[in-house]
Amino acid sequence: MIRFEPREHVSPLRRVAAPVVAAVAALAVASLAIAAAGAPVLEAYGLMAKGAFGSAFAMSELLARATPLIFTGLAAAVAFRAKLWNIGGEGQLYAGALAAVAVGTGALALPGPLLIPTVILAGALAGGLLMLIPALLKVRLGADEVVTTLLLNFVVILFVQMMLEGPMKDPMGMGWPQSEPMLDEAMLPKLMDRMRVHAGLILALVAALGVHILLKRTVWGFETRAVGENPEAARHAGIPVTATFLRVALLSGGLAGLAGVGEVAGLKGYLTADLSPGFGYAGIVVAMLAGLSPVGAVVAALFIAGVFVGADSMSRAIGVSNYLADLVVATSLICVLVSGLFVRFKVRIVRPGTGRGTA
Amino acid sequence: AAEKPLKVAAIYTVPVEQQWVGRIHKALTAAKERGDVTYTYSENVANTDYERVMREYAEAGMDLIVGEAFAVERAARKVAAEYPDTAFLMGSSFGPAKPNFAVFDNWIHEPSYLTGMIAGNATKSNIIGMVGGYAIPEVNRLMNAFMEGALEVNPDVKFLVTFINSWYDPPKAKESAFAMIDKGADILYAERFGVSDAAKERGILAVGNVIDTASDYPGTIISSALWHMEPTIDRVIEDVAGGSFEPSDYGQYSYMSYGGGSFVVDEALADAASVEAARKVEKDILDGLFRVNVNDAEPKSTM
Amino acid sequence: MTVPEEAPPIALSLSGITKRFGALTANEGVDLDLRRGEIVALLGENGAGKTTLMNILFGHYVADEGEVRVAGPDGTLVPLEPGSPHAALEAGIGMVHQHFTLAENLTTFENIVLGTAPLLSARLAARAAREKLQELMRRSGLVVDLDARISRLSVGEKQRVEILKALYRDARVLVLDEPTAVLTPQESETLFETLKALAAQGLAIVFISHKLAEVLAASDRIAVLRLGRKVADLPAADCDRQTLAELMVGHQVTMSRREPQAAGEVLLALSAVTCGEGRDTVSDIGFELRAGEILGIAGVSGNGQAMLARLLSGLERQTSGDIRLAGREIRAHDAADMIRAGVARIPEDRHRDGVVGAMSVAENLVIEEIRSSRYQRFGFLDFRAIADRAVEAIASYDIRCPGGSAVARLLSGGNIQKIVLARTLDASPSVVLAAQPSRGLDIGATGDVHRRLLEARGRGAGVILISEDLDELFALSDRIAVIHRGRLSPPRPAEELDRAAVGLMMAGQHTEDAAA
Amino acid sequence: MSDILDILLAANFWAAALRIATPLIFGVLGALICERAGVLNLGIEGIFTAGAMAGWMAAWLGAGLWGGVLVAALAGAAFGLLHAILTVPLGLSQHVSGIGVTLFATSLSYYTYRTALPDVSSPPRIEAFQPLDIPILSDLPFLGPALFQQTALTFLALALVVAVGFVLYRTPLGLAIRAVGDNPSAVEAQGLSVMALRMGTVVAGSALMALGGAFLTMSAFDAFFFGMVNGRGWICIALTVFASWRPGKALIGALLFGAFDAFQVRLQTEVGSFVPGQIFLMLPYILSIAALVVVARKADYPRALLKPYFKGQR
Ligand SMILES: Nc1ncnc2c1ncn2[C@@H]1O[C@H](COP(=O)(O)OP(=O)(O)OP(=O)(O)O)[C@@H](O)[C@H]1O
Ligand SMILES: Nc1ncnc2c1ncn2[C@@H]1O[C@H](COP(=O)(O)OP(=O)(O)OP(=O)(O)O)[C@@H](O)[C@H]1O
Ligand SMILES: [Mg+2]
Ligand SMILES: [Mg+2]
Repeated sequence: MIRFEPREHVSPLRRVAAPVVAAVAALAVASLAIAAAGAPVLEAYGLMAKGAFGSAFAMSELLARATPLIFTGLAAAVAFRAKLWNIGGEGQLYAGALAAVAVGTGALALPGPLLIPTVILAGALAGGLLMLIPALLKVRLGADEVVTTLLLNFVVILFVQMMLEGPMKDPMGMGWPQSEPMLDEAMLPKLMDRMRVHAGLILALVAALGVHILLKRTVWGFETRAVGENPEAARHAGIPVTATFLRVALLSGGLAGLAGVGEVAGLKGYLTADLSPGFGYAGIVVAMLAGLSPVGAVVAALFIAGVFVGADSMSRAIGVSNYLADLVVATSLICVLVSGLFVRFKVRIVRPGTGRGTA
Repeated sequence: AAEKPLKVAAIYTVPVEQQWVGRIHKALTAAKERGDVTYTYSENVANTDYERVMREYAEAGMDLIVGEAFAVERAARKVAAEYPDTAFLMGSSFGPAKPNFAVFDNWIHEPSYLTGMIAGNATKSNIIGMVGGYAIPEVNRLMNAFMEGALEVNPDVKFLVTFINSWYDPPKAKESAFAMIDKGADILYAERFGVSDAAKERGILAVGNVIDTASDYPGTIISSALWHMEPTIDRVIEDVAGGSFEPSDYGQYSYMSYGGGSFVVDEALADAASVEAARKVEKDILDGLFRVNVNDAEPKSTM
Repeated sequence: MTVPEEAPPIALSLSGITKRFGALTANEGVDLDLRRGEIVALLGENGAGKTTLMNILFGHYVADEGEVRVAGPDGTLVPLEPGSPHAALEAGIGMVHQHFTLAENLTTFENIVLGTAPLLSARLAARAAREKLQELMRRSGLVVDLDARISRLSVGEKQRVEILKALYRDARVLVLDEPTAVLTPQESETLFETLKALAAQGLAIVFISHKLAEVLAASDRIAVLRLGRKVADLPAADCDRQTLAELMVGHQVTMSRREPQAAGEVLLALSAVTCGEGRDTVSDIGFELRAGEILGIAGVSGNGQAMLARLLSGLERQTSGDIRLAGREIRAHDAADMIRAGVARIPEDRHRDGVVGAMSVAENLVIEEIRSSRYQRFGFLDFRAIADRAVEAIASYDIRCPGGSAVARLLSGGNIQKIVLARTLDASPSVVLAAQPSRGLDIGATGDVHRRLLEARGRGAGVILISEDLDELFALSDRIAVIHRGRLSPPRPAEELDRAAVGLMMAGQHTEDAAA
Repeated sequence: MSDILDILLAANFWAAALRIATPLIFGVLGALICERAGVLNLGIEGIFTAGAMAGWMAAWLGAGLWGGVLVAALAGAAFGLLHAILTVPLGLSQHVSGIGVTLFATSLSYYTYRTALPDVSSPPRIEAFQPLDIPILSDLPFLGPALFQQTALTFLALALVVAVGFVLYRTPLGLAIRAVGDNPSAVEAQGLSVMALRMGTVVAGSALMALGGAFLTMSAFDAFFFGMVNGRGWICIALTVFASWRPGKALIGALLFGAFDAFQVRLQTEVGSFVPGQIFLMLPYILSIAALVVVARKADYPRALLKPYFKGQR
């Protein structure tokens, strides 16, 4: 029998050691895969570190990839705090991107300084309003939001395809289903010359800080936590449960929408239907790795981005299939999850019949 | 073989099993086996990652990078400009760019037209079903050429067109094909994996596209429009190795006259007269006497 | 009394049981023997370790030290495998838990046979099981509808299902953890009659209760736990209420008395109020609540008092009728409106409605007023004010917890109730709605609740006390009304009523007949 | 209008609906029993992929078709075990573990496939399951043609609906599974192991899901492709709620979804030139949401879903 007992005290050493042990364990598991492909294992890890941190370019790539993950991670963290299971980050991301492009390709003749905020706002609003649909279906009609948000992802992506093949298709795109390019004035500035990391990162960090303050220090956050932990007691204590759910939905969807804004207005400059390689879903992982903490989400997003970018680069350098990158991310995720448990709990193995635990 | 093989990398946004990319992969693998090049590739690269992968290969000192810029035109051109010592050959709907951005595409509308002629003659129900992945120019133009060829020999023929909105869903492509068979189609234009399977299962004919699958579906593939990337690849390798690489449009090497496209027909399945007619047009094309129209508009059902 | 030859054999023996949860020692060196045919009551304050001891006995917990031994078929005591409810069941131990362990989505029958057949057998042997159950129900008098879904049963019925579960497995030892906490007096009486009959058939029974009257009436022997240690183990005949109370809390207990006091103006008036449809609703009820009085509402649970409490808590709205609060009509109200109007609401289910378990004691203390300028500025929380409030409330209500930042879920029921009392009563409400306020609480905590309610009355508040406990109702109420099938009898001065009359009204006898 | 009626009345249409529904039936049955036991299994999308790859690979390596089906089930069970360990004894978030398992199973399947077959330019084929011609059934009017176009795996799926229903509602095991998803302490108090029940159910459910994947590569098609699962797993999660966790309704839900999809394919060829194709592709999802809203009120959640259970913890 295995038993878990919560620790009263979590030593700082253990807190630091756990993720390190997890990372080592993950790499050990991944080395099986590398060895199976007949590639040198040790060299691979050096190359992986180099691919993630080895140069300004690598760092920029890491940060650029972490940016959308921070947003979608925050989106999931906020919603999950209220036990609103928003699995629809992917769709909200596309909604945000679509709105950003709709505004940013010249639909509004705004002066430069106003254009960027408008693009950002439009994207956030689109994501938020999209999430409002499942939230309303939940509070008004009792429809399970796991399912509705999940299904809306497919609907939204199809809608994006429809727009890209129809009204929003770039007439200069040689028939490819893609939007017109955003105006240069609507693009988020780059943070480093010739590098991809862009001002969306700053926005993401500010958002993380904002969400942190919101949840920890405001009445709003207090009410969100109360509703998430016990909606019955919250309602009994006079907290507007429905309004809280809707607010959370708007915020969560808005954050996911911002991920889309960053991708089109920070990186790509135009919209295609394959904008996101699953950032919306990865956001859930980010949020849970972070224990739903906004600041933790930044760390988790950097971690996941670093592992992916490093492993992807490494797979090329040693000449194994680049599906290895996702595999390394997955094993890291699982190992980190398990290690987090060992931080919070003592594991006792109880032999049946003795009644005595051994630590 | 050259004394020092050229370092070539390819970046694909889909797995190498995908027909289109498979042809590039095949040509590069052949060049590698000849010893002309060293060849590495990354497949299924997401658009967001495309730019990073390009830069990584460029940084790694590749002589030539082959890929597809379709959804990443801007980024791809920007990266290329920053690595002037590397040659880029990218699938693109746009033109080449200085100093080092050459383009290509699968211009096999000519053999597609010819397969259309075969199909137009072969259909008895006068209904041809066409299942595509996405309605993008690369697909549309081949479908349109095929339809034109069929209408040329048989003005009564009607088309059913469906896009399954996926490059990779053979079961779905198969279902779409079944639906067309149920509606009376007796020849299928097999743009995607899965369509010929439906044809084989129901005992009707199919027209192949890009790759030759006749041996996988014996008695089913009446004719195919094949794409051969070897002329393009061999040409660009020669140019880069010889120092004569120019950012030009390599698209022409996919034309039949360069051997980049070819038309095959199963003479056991097609009747002799229609084969003869198609062969005649084929010769005209090769002699430059006949030009097949290029039409990128989305094809629509005509019934 | 103690003639060794005649004492029945020991059915179960706990020796030297010690159990720690981190720094907390829940049980320490507890010995307890249980003989066949004997009914033993286990007493102790909230948190004294009663449930923990029983959970060790049943294998939910593993003791850190000590041993449990059970009589085998031949009567010899053999050690019980620790940490295995399966082994406990096999050894003939049945347990009725403090919180029901029933799957609500299954029927009574399914809950009872759950786990009794090998999992991989192809079919449920339903016919034989039903016959055995019919026979059991006849013999024990515990009658339930075998094919009803558990979610449709009343608490009393659920309690019966729990006991049937144990009997169905031919239990030789039956453990009941606070079986009467949610039962009506009548139901409790029936239950104890049943238990006595079962004991007479040789079953050894141990039960936990906070109600001294029933402990004295029903048990043969009484064991008292204090702070995890057994402090007494006496024949019931040698005990009285006062000694038991002192054994439990370690000092003398005085219960508050209600002093006569003139009622003031009408604070709350309901007339012809109807609310909800189906089970547990109220229809066409009316009463007036005056300042400085306690209006007791008696009734068997499930007769609409939960709905009445929800209505006055702002969780439901009346479908028809008038509610006037301090003369003002209340219609589309919600909980926040009721709080603003000065209604203190003590919910019936304190774990579900009273506190957000995952939040801290401090946060739970301010949750109703979180939007008031006392605890926030421009939407930002004033942590200092919140912490100060916690310090003050913890001191004045004697909330036993490590501090304001402790997580509320980990507190005992009595202390959770004190959080609710502190946050609702300290706002000087004009109306107090107390729904089953002492359910599950020990004598000490119950005394605290009563004192606070009387204080509120003394201050001039009107108190509505919804309770099934007639002792409590008569001790506190100025007037008493009875709710039955959603209808409320006209309130009458407590002095004009007696327990028997109210009991009959609760059972549905006409008010006039009963009062006469 | 009459065109639409023609479509709906054709036996071929219903044959297609059943074919499209088959992988969903496997998936939804698997998801359903996991959730009945209180564990949400978002690993389904990856388990589909693993089943598709492993089953096909085994058959390709010569294990035979049924050997492949078995291997697929075992692969599903293995990933199910991983999810079970993470969520049951370790009590980790079921959402995140599920998504982690999806990522892990998918990437491991792809990596294995590519490492085993580095140089394929056209995916290798196997001899897939062929439609069965069942003597009497095939001759029935309407039903015959709809059924006789199906392969053995479709019949297996239909049989499993009955089997899962039987186990859930007629056996002691099913009773325990339903109970553990509602109130684990009820199960524990009756001497059963919550952990064993939940883990066993998740493993079994995951094996069922993998059969859905195997159907794709061994019956609907005869080769493995990257990305060919294409969201089918997620749809099963939605269908589970739609079905109120009942096997019979799950079959109906899967069939409805299959019918929407088959209808959409046919309608596209009818009116495709006037309406963007995506509208039809959206149809199944939107109608599923609408259906969910209609049934939601009555939905009877397994109350312990998503809640980890630790023995002896308050
Ligand atoms: N236990 C719960 N778990 C999940 N969702 C819940 C729960 N309780 C309530 N909800 C959701 O919250 C919704 C809002 O409830 P309700 O309308 O009673 O809140 P309220 O406080 O009255 O809100 P408002 O007055 O602002 O409309 C419910 O319809 C339901 O969907
Ligand atoms: N699983 C647990 N983890 C930590 N502490 C626990 C646990 N179970 C019980 N305790 C603590 O052990 C002590 C004894 O609890 P127990 O439930 O046995 O009390 P009790 O006598 O049954 O009280 P009540 O009359 O309220 O039911 C309490 O302080 C309680 O908080
Ligand atoms: Mg207790
Ligand atoms: Mg409301």
